[in-house]
Parts: sequence; C-alpha cells; structure tokens
Amino acid sequence: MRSLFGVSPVLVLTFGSLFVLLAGLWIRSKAFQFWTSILTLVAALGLYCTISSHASQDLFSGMISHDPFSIFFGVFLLAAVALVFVQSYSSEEIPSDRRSEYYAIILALTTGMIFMSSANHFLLIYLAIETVSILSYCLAGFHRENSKSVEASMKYVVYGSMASAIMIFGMSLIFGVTGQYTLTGIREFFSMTPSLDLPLLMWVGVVMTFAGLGYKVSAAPMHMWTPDVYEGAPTPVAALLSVAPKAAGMALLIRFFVVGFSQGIVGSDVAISGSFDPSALGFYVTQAFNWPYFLLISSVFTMFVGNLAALGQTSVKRILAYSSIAHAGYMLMGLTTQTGAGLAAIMFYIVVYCLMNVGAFWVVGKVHDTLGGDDLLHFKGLVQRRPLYAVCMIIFLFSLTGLPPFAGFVGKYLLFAATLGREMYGLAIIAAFNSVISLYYYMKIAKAMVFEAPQIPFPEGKTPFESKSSMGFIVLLAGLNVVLGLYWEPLMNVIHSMLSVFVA
Amino acid sequence: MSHLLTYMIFFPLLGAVAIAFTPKTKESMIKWIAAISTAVPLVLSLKIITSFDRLSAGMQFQEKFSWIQSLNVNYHLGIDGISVLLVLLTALISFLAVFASWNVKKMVKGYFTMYLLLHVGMMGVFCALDFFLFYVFWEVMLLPMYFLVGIWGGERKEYAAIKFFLYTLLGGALMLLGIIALYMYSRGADGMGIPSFNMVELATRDWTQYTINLFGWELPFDKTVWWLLFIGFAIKVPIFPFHTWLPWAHVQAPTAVSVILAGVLLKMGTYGLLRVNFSILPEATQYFSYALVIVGIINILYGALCAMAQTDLKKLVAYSSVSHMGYCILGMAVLKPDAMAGAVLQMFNHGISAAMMFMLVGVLYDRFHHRYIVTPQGKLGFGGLAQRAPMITAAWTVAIFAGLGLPGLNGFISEALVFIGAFQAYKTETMIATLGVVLGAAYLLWMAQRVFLGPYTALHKDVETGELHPAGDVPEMTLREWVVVAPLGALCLFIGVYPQPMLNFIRETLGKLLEVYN
Amino acid sequence: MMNLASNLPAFLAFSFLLFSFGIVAALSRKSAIGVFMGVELMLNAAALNFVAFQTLRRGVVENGHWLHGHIFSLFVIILAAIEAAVALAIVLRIFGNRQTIDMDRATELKG
Amino acid sequence: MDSLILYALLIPALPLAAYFILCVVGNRLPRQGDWLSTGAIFTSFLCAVRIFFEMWSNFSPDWVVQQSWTWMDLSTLNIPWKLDLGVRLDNLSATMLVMVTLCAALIHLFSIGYMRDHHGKPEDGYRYTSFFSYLSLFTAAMLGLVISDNLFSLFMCWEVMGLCSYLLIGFYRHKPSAANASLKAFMTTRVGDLGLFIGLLAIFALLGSFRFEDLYNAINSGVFTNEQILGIPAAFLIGLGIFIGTVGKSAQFPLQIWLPDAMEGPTPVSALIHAATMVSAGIYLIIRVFPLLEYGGVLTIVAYVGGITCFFAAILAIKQNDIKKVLAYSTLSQLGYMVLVLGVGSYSTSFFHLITHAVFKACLFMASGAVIFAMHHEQDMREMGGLKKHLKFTFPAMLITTMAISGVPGFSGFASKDKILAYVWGYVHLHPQHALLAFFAYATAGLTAFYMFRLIFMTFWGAPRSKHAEHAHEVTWNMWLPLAILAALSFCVVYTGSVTGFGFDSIFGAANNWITKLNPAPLVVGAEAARQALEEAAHHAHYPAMIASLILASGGIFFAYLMYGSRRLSAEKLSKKWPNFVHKAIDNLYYFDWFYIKVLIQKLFLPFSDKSAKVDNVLLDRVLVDGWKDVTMVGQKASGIFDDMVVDGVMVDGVGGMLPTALGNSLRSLQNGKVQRYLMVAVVALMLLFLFRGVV
Repeated sequence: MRSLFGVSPVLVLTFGSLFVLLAGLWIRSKAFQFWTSILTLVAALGLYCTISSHASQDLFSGMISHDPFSIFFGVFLLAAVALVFVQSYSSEEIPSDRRSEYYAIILALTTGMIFMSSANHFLLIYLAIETVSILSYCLAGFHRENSKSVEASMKYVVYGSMASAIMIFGMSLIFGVTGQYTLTGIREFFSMTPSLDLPLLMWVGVVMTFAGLGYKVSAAPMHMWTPDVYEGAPTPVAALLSVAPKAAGMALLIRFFVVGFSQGIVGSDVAISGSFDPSALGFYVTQAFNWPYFLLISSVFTMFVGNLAALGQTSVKRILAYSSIAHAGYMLMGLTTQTGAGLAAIMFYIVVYCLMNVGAFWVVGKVHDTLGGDDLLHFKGLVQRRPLYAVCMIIFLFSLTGLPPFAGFVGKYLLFAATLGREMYGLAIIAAFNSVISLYYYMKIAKAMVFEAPQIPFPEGKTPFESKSSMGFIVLLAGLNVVLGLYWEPLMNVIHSMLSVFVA
Repeated sequence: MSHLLTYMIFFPLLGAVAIAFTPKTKESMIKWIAAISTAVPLVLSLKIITSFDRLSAGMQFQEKFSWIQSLNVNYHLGIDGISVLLVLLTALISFLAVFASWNVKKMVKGYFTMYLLLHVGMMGVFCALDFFLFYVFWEVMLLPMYFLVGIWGGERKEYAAIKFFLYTLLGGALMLLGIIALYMYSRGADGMGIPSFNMVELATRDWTQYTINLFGWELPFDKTVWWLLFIGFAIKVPIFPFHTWLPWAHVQAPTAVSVILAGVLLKMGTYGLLRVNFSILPEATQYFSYALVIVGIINILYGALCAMAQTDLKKLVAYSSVSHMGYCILGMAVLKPDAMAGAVLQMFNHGISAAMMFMLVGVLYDRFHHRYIVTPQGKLGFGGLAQRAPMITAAWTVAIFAGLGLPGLNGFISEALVFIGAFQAYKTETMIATLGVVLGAAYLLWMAQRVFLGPYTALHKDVETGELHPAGDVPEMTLREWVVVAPLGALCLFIGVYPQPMLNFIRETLGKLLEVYN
Repeated sequence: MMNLASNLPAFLAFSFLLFSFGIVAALSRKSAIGVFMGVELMLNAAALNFVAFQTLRRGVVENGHWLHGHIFSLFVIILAAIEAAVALAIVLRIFGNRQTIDMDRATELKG
Repeated sequence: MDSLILYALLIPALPLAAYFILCVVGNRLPRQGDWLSTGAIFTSFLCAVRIFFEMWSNFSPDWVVQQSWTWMDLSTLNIPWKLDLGVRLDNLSATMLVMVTLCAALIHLFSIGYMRDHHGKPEDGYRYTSFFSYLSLFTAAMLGLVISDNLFSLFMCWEVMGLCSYLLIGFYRHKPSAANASLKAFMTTRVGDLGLFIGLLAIFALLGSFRFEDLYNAINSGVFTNEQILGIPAAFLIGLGIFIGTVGKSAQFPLQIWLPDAMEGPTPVSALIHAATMVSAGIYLIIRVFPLLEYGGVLTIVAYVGGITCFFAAILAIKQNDIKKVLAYSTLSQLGYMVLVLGVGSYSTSFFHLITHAVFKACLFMASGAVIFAMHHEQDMREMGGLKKHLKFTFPAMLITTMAISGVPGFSGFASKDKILAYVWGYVHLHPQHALLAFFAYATAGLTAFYMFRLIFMTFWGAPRSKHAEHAHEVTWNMWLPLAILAALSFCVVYTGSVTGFGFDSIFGAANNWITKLNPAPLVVGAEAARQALEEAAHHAHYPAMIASLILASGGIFFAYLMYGSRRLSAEKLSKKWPNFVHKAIDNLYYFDWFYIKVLIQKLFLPFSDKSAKVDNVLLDRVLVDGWKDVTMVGQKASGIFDDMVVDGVMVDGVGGMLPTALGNSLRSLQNGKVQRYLMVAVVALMLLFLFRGVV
C-alpha cells in the first residue's frame, strides 16, 4: 500500500494519459486537451508535495527507491514537460487533429522517465528505458507526412533498440558476476567481496550497460543519433528530447554508478566542494575496473565531438543538438569527480540547461513556424523584426556559452569548482577550452540575428511570434536565466538537501 | 556604511532600463538620458575623490553583503589608492565618450543601452573586492563590447568583434580556473577552513606551500595559478604576444568605443595584475618579475616599431597604446615604489591621452570618412591639414606631444617615474627601454608631418562609391568635439605640471603593496 | 539432467556468438527488417544469459529470488515484441514515404 | 623667501603667461597681441637686470642664492622619496639671464617688423599670433632652464625648447622642406636627449637627487669614487650621457646635421634659438656639470668633439652662398670653440665666449634678416652686392659684429677667442699629444675671418647683382634698433673693461674682465693642480696666441678682400686647385645626412619596422591566433580519420583503402546519415573501451 502511495504520481500520470487519449476521440477542443494534460501534471506535482520525504525508502521490495533524489527529478521532469506542453500548444508542427495522442504519449513518456530516475532494479531500469525510448520513437516520427521526421524516427528506433539490446546484455553479465538485480544489492555484494573472480566479464558488462544509459544522455560514443533525430523531429519534441530524457538518463546514470558501484559520494561538505582527501576516492574494486576514469574519457570525447562538430553546422536545430551533446559531456565531468559538489553541479546544470535549451528551442520553433525553416539564414536580422525574441535568444545563447550573469555560468562554475576541488586540473582546462570553442558557434547564431540583414521575406499579418502567452513564457525563461545567474542559493540548498541520500 | 560605490556602479543600469522603455524615435531624448546617467557617476566619483582619505593605505568606501552564503560569495565593494584614479578615469571617459557618440545614426536605442551596460561592467571591475563579483563584472563587460564593435563598427566589424570576444573569453576562462583554485586552497592546508573569494583576505595567505598536479607534472601552486590569472589579464592589457586583437578591435570599433577601449578597458589588465597577481601571489610575482620586465620592454619597442609602419591613423594610435601599456608593465615589474607609482599614473595618463587621440581620429574620420595617413595608392590621406584646420591641428598637437612624453604634459611624468625606478633595478634593460621614447617621438611626429604639414592635399572618401577625391574646405572643431577634447587636454597639462595631487592618492597603497617585496 | 554450472562457459560462448551474429546482422543488413532481426538475436542472447546465470546461481541466490532470471528473460521477449511492432510501423511509414526500406537510402539527415 | 627668488620666478613666468594668454585670446587682442609677449619679455629683462645688479653689488665669485620646493613626493611611512625643484641664482645664471632676456627682447622687437607680412591674416590661421606665442613659450623655457637649480627641471625646459624649436622651424608649414627640417631637428636632438636622460637616471639612482648643489657636494665628498655602472665608472658614464645631450642640442659632431636645415625657420627664430640661446643652452649645461665632466675624465672627448666641429663647420661655411647658411655654419663652429675650450679645461672662457658669441651672432642673424627683408626674401648672396649704400643702419651693425666674430682687436670676439686660443695653446703645451686641437683652433680662427668677410664683401661691396639689390631700402626702426643695441654691445669694453681684452687701463675698476673673474670653475677636490698648471701655461701663451690670432684674422680678411672685395683673385680658380673629393665631401656635408637618413633610417630602420608590422599581421595574427580555428579543423579531420581508419579502413575496405578515404574527410563525414555507420562507430568505440580496461 505504501508502495502504491509512493508511486501515486505515476499512477495519476498513467490515468491522465489514458483519459486524454480517450477524451480526445470525442472532444476535439485544443484547449481542453491541453488543460487536462496540464492538470494531470499539476496533480502529479501536488502528490509529490504530499509524499516528499527526506528518508530513502524502497518500494515494491526494492524495485523502486523512493528518495529525495528521485523526488527532485520527478518534480523537475514534470515541470519540464509542462514547459514543453506550453511550447507545443502554440506550435504548428504538431498536427491539431492528433494533439490528444501527442499529449497522451508525452504523459506516458513522463511515467517512464520518472521510473528511470527512481529505478533500483535492473528489470525496472530496462522497462523504464524501453518505455521512454519506444514513446520517443513515436514522438520523433510524429510528423508523419514529413519524410525527415519519419527518417529521424527510423534512425532513432534502430539505434535505440540496438543500444538497449547491448545494455540488457551488459546487465545480464553484471547479474552473472554478482548474482544481484538491484543496485543496492550490488553495493552490498561489493562490500562483501573485496575482489572479483571474473573482473573482465564485469567490466564488459558495465561498459555495455553504460552504452544503454549513455545513449539516453547522448554521451560519446553513443551520441551520433542526436543531431539527426533532433533535426528531423518536430521542434517541441526536440526540445523535450534534449531536456527530459537526458535529465532522466543522467539521474539513472548517477544512481547506477553512485549507488551500485561506489560506497556513495565523498565529502560531507557538499555545500562547498569535494574533499581534498584522495584516500576518499569512493568506489569499489578499483583494481578490477576504474569506471570514473572511463567516464572521464567519455566526457572529454563528448565535449570535443559536440563542440567541434557544431562549428561547421548551418541548421540551428543541429547546432543545438551538437551543443546538447557537448553539455552532456560537461555534466559527465561532474559524475567523474565522485563528490557531492560534482553531483550537485550536475543537478543544478540539468535545471539551468532545461531553462536555456527549452528557451532556445522555443525561439527556433517560432522561427520555424513563421519562416518554415531553422537555418541560420532564417535567423538573419531577427533583431530588427522581433527584438524581444532576438534578445531572449541572445540571453539563452550566452547562458549556454556560460557567461555571467546568466545561469549557464553558474552551472559551469559549479562543475569547474567540483573538478578543481578534486584537483582534476587537466579536465578543467579542457572543459574551459571547450567552452571557448562553443562560443564560436553560439555567436554564429547571434551574429546572424543581430549583425546581418534579413533575407527571407517576413509574412504579413499575425505571425506565431505575436502570441501573448509565448512572449510571456519566453520572457519568463530569459528572466529565470538571469535570476538564477545572480541568485541561485535557494535552488542550491534544495539540491544539497536532496543529495543527502548518497553521502557515504 | 555608505553606498556611494553601489550607486555609482548601478546608476547607468537605471539609465539603460529607462532607455529600453523610451520609444525608438525619440533619439535626442535617449542621448540625453545616456548623458545624464553617465554624468551622475562622474559626480559621485568626484565626491569619492574629494572625500577619499589619502593617508590610509587600506580599502575605503567598503560595502559588504552576503550574496551566496553556501559558497561564501559576498557582494563586496571597496576602493583604494590603486583603483580610485581608475574609477575617476572610467567615469570621466565614459561621460565624455557619450558626446563622442552623439552622431550615431544606426539603432541609437540599442547603442546607448549597450553603452550603459558596458559602463556598469567597467565600473564594477574597478570596485569589486570579491573575486566572484570581480569575475562577473569582468565578463559582463564582454557582451556589450561585442555588440558595440560588431554592430556599429567599421568594415570588418564582425571579425574584430568575435576576435575580441574569443580572446577575452579564453583569458576569462583560464582566469576563472585560477580564481577557483585560489578559492579552493584558501581553505588552508587541511582543507577544512571556510574558503573565501575576498581579495583582501586572499592577499594575506601563504600560497607557496601547495603544489598541484597537472597532466602528471608536479607544479608549484602559486606559479601555476599566477600564469592562469596572468594570461587573463595579459590579454586585456594587451601584452605581447596576446595583443593582436587590439588593432582590430580599435580600428573597427566606432569612435566612442575605441575611446573607451583605449581609455578604460586596457587599464583593466594592468589593474588586475596589480590587484591580483601582485597583491595575492607576491612570491610568484617576484619570481616572474624579470620576465615581466622583458615583456614590458618588448611591448614598448615592438609596439612603437609596428606603429611606425602603419598607414592607418587609428591603427597607429592602437599600436601606440601597446607601446604605452608597456611602460605600465615595466613600471610594475621592477617592484620599486617610484616605478610602481609611475605605472599607476601611466594607466591614468594613457587613459586620458589615448582617449583624446582616438577622439581626434574620430574628428578627422567624420570629416573625411577615411583614416589613411597614406592611401593604398601612395598619396597622403590628409596632407597639410594644418593650413585649413588650425584648431584641429592644435588639439592634435597637444595629444601628440602628450603621447610622446613631452615634459609639461602628463605622459612625461609617468614615463620618467617608471624609468627612474626601473634604472635603480635594471640598468641595461632600462637603457634599452628608453629607446622607446625616441621611437615614440619618431612615429608620432612622422605621422604629424604627413598629416598636418606640407601643402594641403587632403582627400575625401565618398561614402557611397568609396573612391577618394580631393577634399574641399574642412569644418573646424565643433563645440561638441571641444567639450570632449578640451577637458582631456586640460588634464594632460595639469598632471604634467603638477602631478602631486594624483600621487597623493596612490603612494600609501603602493607602499603597503610593496612591503611584501622587501 | 546435465550440470549447468560446469557448462557455463559453453552457454556464455554461445550467447556471445549469438550476440555477435546479431550485431553483424544489424550492422550489415541493408533492409530495415534484417536489422531488426539482428537486434532480436542480440536480445535473445541476453535472455539466454539471464536464464543461464540464474540457473547457475540457483544455489547461491536466497530469499526466493531464484526465478528473477526467467522473469527477466520473459520481459525481454515481450519488450522485443513491442519494439518490433513499433519498429515495423515506422518502417511501413518509411516505405510509404520512399517506396523503399533500404537503410542506406535514408540519408536525408546528415552532416 | 628672498625677493630675488621672486624676481627669478617672475622672469620665466611672464613670458609663460603671455604664451597662455596668446593661445586663448591672442586673435582677439589688438595687433594680435604681439605687444603682449614683447612687453612680457622686456619686463623680465628688467627683472634680470635687477638680479644682475644684485650680483654686481656684492662682487664675489661664490655669490649664490637658491631655494627649492618639493614637486613630487612619494614618501611613505618607511621609504622617503622626494623630488625637489628649485631656483639657483649665481653669477653664471645671473649673467646668462641678462643675456638671454636682452637678446630675446630685442628679437621680439625685431620680429614685429620682420613678421609684418603675416599680420592679421585669418586664412593664414593667425600665424602672427602663434609665432609670438611660440616665441614666448620658448623664452619662458629657456629662462626656466637658466634659473633651475637641478637637472630635472632643466631637462623639462630643455625638452620644451625642443618643442618650440620644432614648431618654429616648421613655421612655414606649407613648405615640405620646413616640415622635414623641423622633424629632423626634433629627432636629432631627441637622440641626444636620450643620453642626457640616461645620465639623469643614473644620477638619481646614485644620489637620490637632481640638484647641482648635491651633485657638487657628492663629487667632492667622493660619492663617485669607485662607483660603477655596468663596469664603467659612474662619473664617466653620466658625464658622457650629459655631454651627448649637449652634442644634440648644440649641434656638435656627430649630431650637427640639423642646425643648417633649421634655417628653414623665420630669421628671428634663427637668431634667437639657433644662435643666441637654445644652442648655447647645451654649452650652459656642460658648464653647469663641468665638475662632473672633469672628475669623470670626459673632457678629452669633449675637447675633440669641439675641435672637430669648429674646424669642419668652418670649412663648410666657406662654400655657402645662402647668407643664413654661412651664419649657421659659423654658429656651429663657434659652438665648437666653446666646447673645445671647455674640453681643455677653461670653464670661464667657455662661458665668456658663450656670452659674447650670443650677442654678436644674434646681431648678425638679425642683420642678415634685415638684408633678406630688404631683398624681398632673397637669401642668395650671389644676387646681392652693393647694399652698403642702401642699408644705412644695417651695414655698420653687421660690419661691427663681423669684426667681433673675426677677432679684430677692440671687439668682444677678440677678447674671448683670444682667451680660447691661449688656453688651447697652453693645453697643447702641457699635453703635446693633443697638438691636433691647437691646429683646429687656430685654423678655425683664420677661416672664420675669411668666410665672414667673404659674406660682408659679397653682400655689401661691389655692384648690385639683381634688381632687388638695386631697389633695396632700409628697414623700419623696430628692426634696426635691436641691431644697433647689440652692435654696441659687441665692443670689447663691455666685457673686459679694456679695449684690448687685457686689463691695462681699467674702466670698471675692480670689474676688470668681470666675466672670468666672477665665474671661476666650481671647486673639484684633486683637480686644483691641473687647473693651476693650465692657468700658468695659458698665461705664458697669451702673447703668442694674441699675435697668432691677429695674423690669422688679418690674413683671412685680406684673402677675403682679394677674392670678393677687389676681385683680384678668382675664387673659382682657387677652388679648382682643391682635389675633387674635397668638393664632393663639402657639397654633401661630409655625407652625414646621407648616412643618417638614407642608410640608417630608410635602409635599415623603416624596413625593419615594416617587417615587424608584417610579422604582427601575418604570423601572430593569422597563424597563432586565427590558427585556433585551423586547430579545431584539424581536430575534425583527426576524428574523421579515426572514423575512416577504423570503420571504412579496418572494417570495410581493409587497410588498403584506408589512406585514400582518410584524407580530406572530416567529422561531417562521420555523420554521413547512415545509422548503421553510427552504430558501427559506437560498437568500435565500446570495443576500444573493453581493451582500454587493460590500460587502467
């Protein structure tokens, strides 16, 4: 019963999605579908408020671990999805006759993501990931008539199914070595057996599992689907994919390694930064395999691949896709530090990344709806036509680059602080250099918007830009970027309190 | 606790907001708002100057509030002898440069909004005592600068803008790492103390005890961090070989922005070196001081040599800035009180004279729409200007002779102080450096000869077709231009004749700063 | 009744072989259907592993977890089916758009 | 504060004030304010006279009034650091003040007439006003230099004079030649100033002060003994540096090139700056620091520089046809005399000649100016001739001063030059190895007489050689009055109190040859013996020297008369006799300009600066900085290569096809749209990770 109560938000979401789907058959009103789905989200949010606890508890006999960490991600995911709903509401890439499906799918997707962030059992991990993936395939190909969209979904499904196949194989190996299905179980196993009898098998298993998780957060080498899918998918979907599943995947990654493969994060003073004490490197069986090190490799690769490949792009959506790869690299940096500061930085970064990336995709969507394209040339001279959107876009771009006084800077600062706190100077310098590279392609967009003259003739009359709500939200997002960039203490405190579960 | 500094820093922000809400069409109103919202900081800075306690070496007008508790980040402002002059300079130059940009045509609203944001950033850098705050202001400056150069600049403005941006961001990123490293280690050897961003407090720590491991090499902590920070500042100064953004940015930027660039932004580099490298990491500074001396001399001579070869008036002035900032570096590097005072005074002096020169370049550009000393076809761009425009020529003469360090004008005082101090420490090096005085005279007077003397053969560039044809009569300096140039000229003369008032501000602080070194 | 524990290497070798075949098929087949058949092979290899390991571990694993492996493999099969269904739907859509399901022809998005 | 100090401060202050007033409101004043600057300088002349009589009233060699104030003060709690500037009035500066103010005042007066053409022409940019403002600024600087009691303020005034000289030489700014001349003058002197500046730095590094007083005390208290800078004795280094400053300012060899070109300026400027005051400021400087030069053993170098200058300049003067050029070279050579005699160790003689020369050379220049004015700005002497009946006042003035410079008895030049010759003779007597100096000195005496009278004969004698010369008429009073006054002051009596220059019948009583009496060299411990010996030798050498100089002077005048007066001898024929290379050398001014400008600057310096600018543009900028973009491109290529090697190369084509496909591919090719390719990359990378496990 307690277990059911623990997953009540998910239940609400499930029912909500079904309701929206069915009601959609009769009630065609756009607003109705929208508000019902928003209502569902709000209800789930409310339930989270009631069940939020600072103690960590296992539900369904260790299938789900219900703890502040998962609650944080649950709330965040609901908020992000709500944001995407608002964006989709005015978007014209979502055919109006199939909106009910759209909302229903996304609501179902949300359940999957919430499970990802709270799963503790391999089976649930697999199920959750599959749920999210399969629904994402549908979303990517939601624009049936658009061949690009369909191609994107096909690539996505091929890539995704293979990735999950690899992951499940890896899981089977891990199970084979440890005989455990739950992350907590694996932790106990390690604490009982100092050395493994089949280290190579273990290693292969972990790497294969990482393949499945890394593909969700689009970390190298499992990143290559990202640009194509983002470009092909409808813009709101791209926004969603770039934010929510990434966040859930990151949560899962954290939980997988921190709960399963380490004795928990080190450094009691998560508030300030990681500890200095190298002996506190908190993971098991170092002699067997050094996973933080290979995460580090992956993170460096991810940064470089994302940033370098983005340099030559002309489609803004693609640029943002590559940038999302690069940002995944930055986030992984925090996990490699193995410190509370690192994880806190990741969580903070996920939040601000959502704020700035959704904002950026928002503007891209508007441009796409108005001018029917998202190339750099569609953005030319935007500042003369829609200064508000241009200015907000510039704020998002600067925030993505990581310049003060915007939130992106704080995120980067926390990550750098965490890495330096663990004396990973090389990694920090590489990351700093990467953020300099990234400036170049972000500025390409700003340049097109501000310095260059408009090229595509702007349609007369009312364009999607004028919608009051979208103006309001874009300003809200930009404002949040600035506010969080200047004063982030409350959010930081929340995150720290959430992290208490992992402290060894 | 008085909030003078806060008001001074953030008043322009109010102005920017006000402008943002002013209709596009009311251009003159926008300009006047800008003028007022830069005038107020000027008045406040004058008040600060008058009520500044010249006999105390410590921080004054301090303001401190907790900002981010968990990271121990504070909103901490304060000024001492090093920064007080620069605050005055910033306020003055920014105020005058508003009038220099009076004839901006394109997107006036955006221009002045950016301009005021830039003002906030610059003023903040000079007042911030919390490292985090310092960095925020430091980077905040980039955005408006990028757009000011990129939108209102010359032919290759985009290139210049992105170049400036990338350069400074690279420096900024490394600087950030250095700042974080200091912050981390400020918890003491046991790593248990409360870390701090407080510049004043960090200056009291001993950093030599730590080492760090970079890609497997064991490096001494303070020297490594010194370099991280140094590169950040060196790019701003700019120190050879990080200077190549400067000619571009200066040449492409609109007049007022070049004035700001040369007048204030370059000083941030040297100010940062003094405030951070010299105050917080004295041992490393001592260790690298000789290298700095050499670098300073290279700046002096190399900048002068490059200036000699320029055919673009603005580029020449830009390289002369490189050369003049070399005196600052030299003066700081020798770690002698007189040389150091000379360096700080040189920041102020160069701020004035370079700003004046760029303003005057703008004056010529407005009239002829080109900046050729010698056109690509090998003709003189403005030959014999003196006969048609004696007033412009007079103003130029003051700027030129202030630039080449003529006694009685400000340049000489600081250069003399630098050399006097430097000679006590490094004889041969200083003798080599003094060549810069001759070179400076050479390129400036050669330019003067080609621009002002001889028969009147000035050319005028047609804005549409871009071809050059002989220019007719030249309108003389307008009142607006006098308003900008005259105060600067007067200051040049005043400091040149009676520098003591300026020195009174800086000497105690420098004395305290240098105590560590002997 | 043969002893699973002693033959574990054989099982592992077989599943790895199956997995590799799956990968090769998925990477080399030109038709989408073929690719998915490859994926199926990989999934089945994983399922096989689970069963094998579970049986191996029967003695070790206590408190009634001794069926997890089998359950897991069942889920794998189910999800494989679902995945295949979605995949086929999408492939149909592709065919509808392009009159082909050749993977190499679907390169509109690239760079 | 002593009232004298007030007067002393007033002297430069008045012209300075005049300068600023003229700058601001000059154009609106009546007569464009020429009266203002002239009046100012006349007033300061009166102040100078006041000071002079103070000095005269207590007639003692060591009369000195001085006071100084702190100008820059950097003292903190632990380190004292002060820089004092002040006023020093002694016999030297008092006399100098009178000379400078007098010449300046008269030249101002003269200029009012001479610059008449520029009066009140707005389209000319009110050049008339700016001319007078520059003159005032210059005078202020010169006077400030004279009264300053320390090297620092002296240096500042020194530089400001350089500025004024730059502005005034380039006064006719429409003439490119004037522009070149002004640039040349400023840069050449600037090079010299570098030496002076380094000397200053060294002095401050040693003494912590710039004041002459401290310098003298330091020398006598042995601060400089075995004090070294870069292994060179400090005193020598500093002395040399300061002397280099003089070489620049007083246009001595090898920096003499700018003075002849400086004649591009208006004639009053040549008279004031390039004859009477600025160039002699260089001499004044080395007279001031004489003890240091003596102590540091720089004097021999000084002597040779002076000797070379005076002789070779005199030779150049012979071949000039431009009347002002003749005077310019004669100035060079006379300055050489002063340097020479200072070099041989006679402080007071050098100063004596400085004063006398200033007076008669100023007069000569103004007279030539009057001639040029009368000739409607025709400067070529070959166009003149027979002017003596037209110019009733100018001619006698010029004749008197010419006789003064040529050393005709009874005139000031005779007295001073005679002492110079005597001292050189004495010096050579003591140090025979320096006999060359004597040759320089005596030969120059003859040459001077020759070329000066050549000028007189070509200009005033014979028949008019152009219609300008026929219709020339006397200049206005404000132009000839200064000539008259200065000519009157060119008589020997004024300085020596006797007709011949030797104290026979005293007119001023105790003041017999007061200049040398009042200005003995400052005491230098350990130098007394040498000075004594020199005095002895010079005393014995008086009569031979006098006779020799008389013979040489008369000989020079006689030849000049034969060749240009009566035309018995033809100059052309004689000059044919000279070997060709001499002519070449003289015509090219000994190739100095060629070497400095053509070789040093145009061949070496400018190309070098061009190169460095190119380096800056091309190498640093393109390669090192924008290079970062190339770096990222390389990064893309590398990852592309990785992809192709592994994927196409290893998996697909085998190693054979690796290289061709690897080249020219980039990361974009990695994203070739084929999802299986993507998966391939992923799988390969995962395999690498498996292997990688072995690494860690």
